[in-house]
Amino acid sequence: MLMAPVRYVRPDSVGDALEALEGEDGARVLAGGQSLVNALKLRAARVELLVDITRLAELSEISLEPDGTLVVGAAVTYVEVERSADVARALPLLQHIAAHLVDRQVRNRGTVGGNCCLNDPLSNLPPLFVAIGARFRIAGRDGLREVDADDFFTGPYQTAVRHGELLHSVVVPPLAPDTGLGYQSLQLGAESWALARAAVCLVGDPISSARVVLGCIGPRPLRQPDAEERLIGRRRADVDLQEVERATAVGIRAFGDVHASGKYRLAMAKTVAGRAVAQAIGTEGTA
Amino acid sequence: MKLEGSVHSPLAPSELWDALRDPQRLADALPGVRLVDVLDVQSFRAFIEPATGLGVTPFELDVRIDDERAGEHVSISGAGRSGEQLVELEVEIDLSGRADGTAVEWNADVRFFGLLSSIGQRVLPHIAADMIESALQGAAQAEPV
Amino acid sequence: MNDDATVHVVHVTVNGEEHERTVPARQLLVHFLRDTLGLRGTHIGCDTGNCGACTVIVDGQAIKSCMVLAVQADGLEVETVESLAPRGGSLNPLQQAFHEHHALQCGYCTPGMLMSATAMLRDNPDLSSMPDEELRRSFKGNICRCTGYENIVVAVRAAAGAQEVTS
Amino acid sequence: MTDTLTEPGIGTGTSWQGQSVPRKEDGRYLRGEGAFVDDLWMHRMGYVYFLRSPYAHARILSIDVSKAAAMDGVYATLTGEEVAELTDPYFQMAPGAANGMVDYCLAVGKARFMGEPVAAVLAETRELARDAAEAIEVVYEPLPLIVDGVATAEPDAPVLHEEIGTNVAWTGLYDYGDIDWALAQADHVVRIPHMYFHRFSSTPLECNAALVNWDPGTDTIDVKSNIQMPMFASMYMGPALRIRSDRIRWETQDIGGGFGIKITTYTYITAIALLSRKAGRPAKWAETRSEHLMGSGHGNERTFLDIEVPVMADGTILGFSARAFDDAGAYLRYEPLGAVIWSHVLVGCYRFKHVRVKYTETLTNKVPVCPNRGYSRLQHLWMVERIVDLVAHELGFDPVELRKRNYVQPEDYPYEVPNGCVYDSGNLPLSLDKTLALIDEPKWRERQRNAPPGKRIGIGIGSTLDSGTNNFGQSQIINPQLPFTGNGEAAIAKLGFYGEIQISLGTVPQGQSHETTAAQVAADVLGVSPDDVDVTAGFKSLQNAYVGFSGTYASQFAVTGLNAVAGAAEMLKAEILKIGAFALGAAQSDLELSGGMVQVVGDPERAIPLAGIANLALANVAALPDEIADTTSLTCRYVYRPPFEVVDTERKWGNISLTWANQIHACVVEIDEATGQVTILDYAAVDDCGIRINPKIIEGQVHGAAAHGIGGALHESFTYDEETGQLLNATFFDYHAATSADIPHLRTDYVESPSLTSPNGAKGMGEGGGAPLHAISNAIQDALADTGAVVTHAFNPPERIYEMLNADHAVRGVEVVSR
Repeated sequence: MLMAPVRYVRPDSVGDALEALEGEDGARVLAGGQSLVNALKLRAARVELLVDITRLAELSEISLEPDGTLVVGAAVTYVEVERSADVARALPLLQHIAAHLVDRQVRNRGTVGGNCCLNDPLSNLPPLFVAIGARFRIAGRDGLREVDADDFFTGPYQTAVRHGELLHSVVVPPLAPDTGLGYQSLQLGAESWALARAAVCLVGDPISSARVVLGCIGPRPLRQPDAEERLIGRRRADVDLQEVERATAVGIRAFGDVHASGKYRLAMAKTVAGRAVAQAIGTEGTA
Repeated sequence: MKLEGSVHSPLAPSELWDALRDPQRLADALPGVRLVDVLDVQSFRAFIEPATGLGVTPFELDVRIDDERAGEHVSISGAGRSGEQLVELEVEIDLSGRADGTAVEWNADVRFFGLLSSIGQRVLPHIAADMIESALQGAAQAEPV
Repeated sequence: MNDDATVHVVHVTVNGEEHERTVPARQLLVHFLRDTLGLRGTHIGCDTGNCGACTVIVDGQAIKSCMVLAVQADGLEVETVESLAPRGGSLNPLQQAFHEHHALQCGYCTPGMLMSATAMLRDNPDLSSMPDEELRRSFKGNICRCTGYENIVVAVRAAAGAQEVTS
Repeated sequence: MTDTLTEPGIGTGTSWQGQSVPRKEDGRYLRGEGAFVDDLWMHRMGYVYFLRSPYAHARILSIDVSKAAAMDGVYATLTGEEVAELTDPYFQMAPGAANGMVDYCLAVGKARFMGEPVAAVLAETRELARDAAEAIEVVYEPLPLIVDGVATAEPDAPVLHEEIGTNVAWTGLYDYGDIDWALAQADHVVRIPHMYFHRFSSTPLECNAALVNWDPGTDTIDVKSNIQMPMFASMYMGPALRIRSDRIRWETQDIGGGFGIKITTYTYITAIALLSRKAGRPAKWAETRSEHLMGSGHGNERTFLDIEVPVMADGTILGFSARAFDDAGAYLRYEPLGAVIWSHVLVGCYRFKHVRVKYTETLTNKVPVCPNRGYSRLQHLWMVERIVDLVAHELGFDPVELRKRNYVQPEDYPYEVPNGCVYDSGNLPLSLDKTLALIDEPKWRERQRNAPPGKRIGIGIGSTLDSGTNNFGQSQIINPQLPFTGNGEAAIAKLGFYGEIQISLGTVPQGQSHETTAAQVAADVLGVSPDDVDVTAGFKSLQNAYVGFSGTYASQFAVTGLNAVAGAAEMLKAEILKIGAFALGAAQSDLELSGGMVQVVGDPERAIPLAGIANLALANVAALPDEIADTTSLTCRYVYRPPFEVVDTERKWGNISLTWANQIHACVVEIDEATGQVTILDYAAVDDCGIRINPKIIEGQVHGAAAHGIGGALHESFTYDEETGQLLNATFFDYHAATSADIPHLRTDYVESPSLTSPNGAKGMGEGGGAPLHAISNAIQDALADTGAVVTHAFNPPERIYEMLNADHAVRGVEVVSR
């Protein structure tokens, strides 16, 4: 409950923020703080310098470009996503997830960037962004660079953001009109964090591209190529959900925790994947 | 928690065996290593600060390199402390020669004590496995890291 | 901000009153309110941001003051439970509804519950169209161990009804 | 300060008791002006932080506090070594070898559970105290550990307390009627080899806290804390600190929930007192949530083995035999009292005549157990309800009919149970009918038959008892040498200078509305409104009345507290009338008290206000004749003593509780077959706790107890890692306290069977007997009826139900042998 001594700065620009981050090994970004501050209170981690980015307008914008690309600033909160007309138009599923995440108090402070950069196995957004092929715009000394979601999430609490860099925004490509999305979680109690999660994105009928992504059981969101193969080329009505489930979570070493064993988590990964595919196919209506 | 993994080394088994038994070399390969104090031919104390998005979790680690079968097997045991948190680990390493070097199979038992064992129960297996793997990977390179 | 950045001067408006204080960077907003300003109405019930006993309203939004640094409240408006009724004056409709419907027992979660409800009612003045399940979900961030939440839901609905009458 | 706008209409003429009078306590809580312990502050005060053992079982080879002590702003440190010199081990209630257990306020020589305090620091700020604690270097030698409450009784198990030599803390045989005869007679014997009730806790939202000042001048210890049983703590702390127990001065004010969990904090308060004396400063401790989960009270964890149930063809259940292992954790801090308290409800709601339980209390490397809401009884009641439910399922009886056949019938009361307890009143069949009506059971049976694909629906009943006002003579069944019998509570009724009515009690409310209900009782006796009565609740050694075991625990306030208030108010009334008779020149029998006046019946003009009475007794006393002045003080202390006798320790027989409230719950669950997740579709609870003094407050207790049980049944459990002894639910992130999204709408109704043994007809209630745990287990059993699965765990997370759905059930958890 009581943090170790720490230093804090609140830069006025992305440039100043980068400079502060660059200058210190132990510098970390403070966004909503809904996970970082807890980690510091429990002294599970130490930070020398907190660089607060919550008031940088440049990181708090949501924009929908003419070609339908949705750009969400890293410091945008879940409530801002929930109330954004642009998100409602471009990616209603993201709006739904943001509106049911944890509780109202956390949604008022927690940020899209924080959720992604934390990349805890329970983080809600990483599996979604990998499924829809989002790109991550990272600010560094020499400007912005983009990284595909597939390469952005590297391990627990680790992403492609290097020391001295800062996640600037998440770029969601325009979804083809015949895109089907699915996002299903098995939660520990109503609206609590998840024991299993799957995000699915299908395009076309017959299905021309398919992404099935599992959260919760790996060090990062895990694509399921075997399952995807059983979708590509199939008419949506002919998809065999049992077959897709059997091809999901194969060969993964899942670790258990106090709430569920690794064995159960693997079984549930298949179940939520099946449900997410069914949702994406439309048998349950796209979110 | 029981962990395992494998690493490839360009070195021949006997060379790799010597490399892994060298306290300085092994310590230098630890992720986030800051200070190394080689105590004797078999053990060292290291102060490491492995970094994650949440900050660093500084550990003071005492490591011993135990029984060895020349060119085949190395055992490493360690105990560490970070504030009120403790960790104990034993790593068994098996070397088998390959045309292009040596295949390194490792398995480990890692135990955390204190609040960390509860708050980290979903991520520590991955983080610990990554750290062991990157340390062995580092120590197993042709030129020490 | 001075150079060593472990200490900061902050200007925070709390319940309409301006405060200028020097705070350590590591001080949490909840401790700033309780220990530095002596506003003991905001409580602490956990150390992982789950229980909501520390809920206050910052710039119109209900937040958990145990997960925000005091320095982050610099320049902002904070409302705590002490602002809901004038000292010695009568309770506001929400507090009166909690009183009439026995929506509190030990009183420890009550300040946080009231601030959550206050923010929620500002966003949703008319709860008649909000289903029970959604109303219960809006309190998921405020744990209570005495009431089983039943009378809290009844009281908040009553307050919404009452609010219409008075406002 | 109260905002109770009690309309004049309510209460005039009728009694205040029975009215849902709005609470007097609410004003300060709603304004954020409560005085909880962490809100209190003293000049020169330091903050305490406990350094805790990361190991579940380890020898402490050395503790070096030098770095910590040298830090600027650190006032004092404390280690086990110092504690062993400065204090004596705590008094132990257990008989035999376990009586020799050595227990101090810090670990001495050995840490026996993960989270046990091994050292403490007093420093200028909260953060500094923690920084300093981290600078303390402890060298541990880890030892083999055991977290299995049954295996720990085996001879080869690692011993926690060498001075005892075994991990068996207490064992006893409870044997009534003739179970062997019954098993031989039975048409069927239902055998259940194993059932397990898990460890969970009410986790009050306010953690433990204390502000302790050892005043050197008077060598007294002033303790402002949220402990529920101050006098019980004095009994332990006086001898331990080698100080007169009356030099420990307790004061409790507002408490953020207790539920029994705040009874065993005397160990922490002892350590804080030592720090205060050492530093010459007040010392404040506010426990964090993770410290609370790792270091304070967990509920009892009980394993039942070899259960055998003789049943006649017509469904009459003759009784049962079982072995019980109760895991008390690393130290006995209120235990082994739990080893007898379960027997208040030996046969639950049923007319079983033949019962045998071989009870063993064991020690493991886990947090010491303490009374958690429903203490020791909800585990037993859950087992009894599971037995009845399984008999119905296995032998094809309708669960409702089977219960009604075996329930104690309304005409049986007062009903003596085989171990000498006397159930005072109730109407169980009526309560059951009402709760089934509340959920509309026929509607749900219909929906059960037509459950959507992949979903199963189950209906479960949970019938349970709330034994209230325990007879401390029960402790002699545990250890005949213990000098404790009976129970009681004290109250003082006073008139203030201007005739203000003041009530003070020795009880320690943590949300149970004592100020309001006590005011209702006093108002009825003294003919005023509750608004006119000030009740100083909370224990105050120097000011309030109290008796040996004053406090608030074990559902007894409605009986002991309110009868004490009534007694004190009646004494005050008598004195007022005596003075009034003199003042008005009338006979006492012609006088009445109404509207704050003493007046002649039928001639309200001839009256004197209470202020006048007070003036005569307090400030104008020479005007009173000697025989009145000598016999009146307007300060009346009354002790209510329930009619208990000494207990027969040989036969473990006697009336060890005074009243039995009952609650019948009904629950409808839906199970998602693909995941095992349970959702509650409907929930009802019917409460019968005798005369209802404040119906709204009683309903609030029923809601709270229901949420407590629902959380325990589906969400809340403490689990230790078998290998490392680490508690894996050490924060509210992993200990999922039930939220408002987890608890369904609670339908409630009531039955009012007045108590025959409590003067005011009310019964202690509010612990709830864990009814939801029974109802939910039974509902899950009902939903899985066709699978052969048997619910043998009280905690049913999704994985367990998924396993039950997918197991082959070759070896089922129940076996029936029929003649």
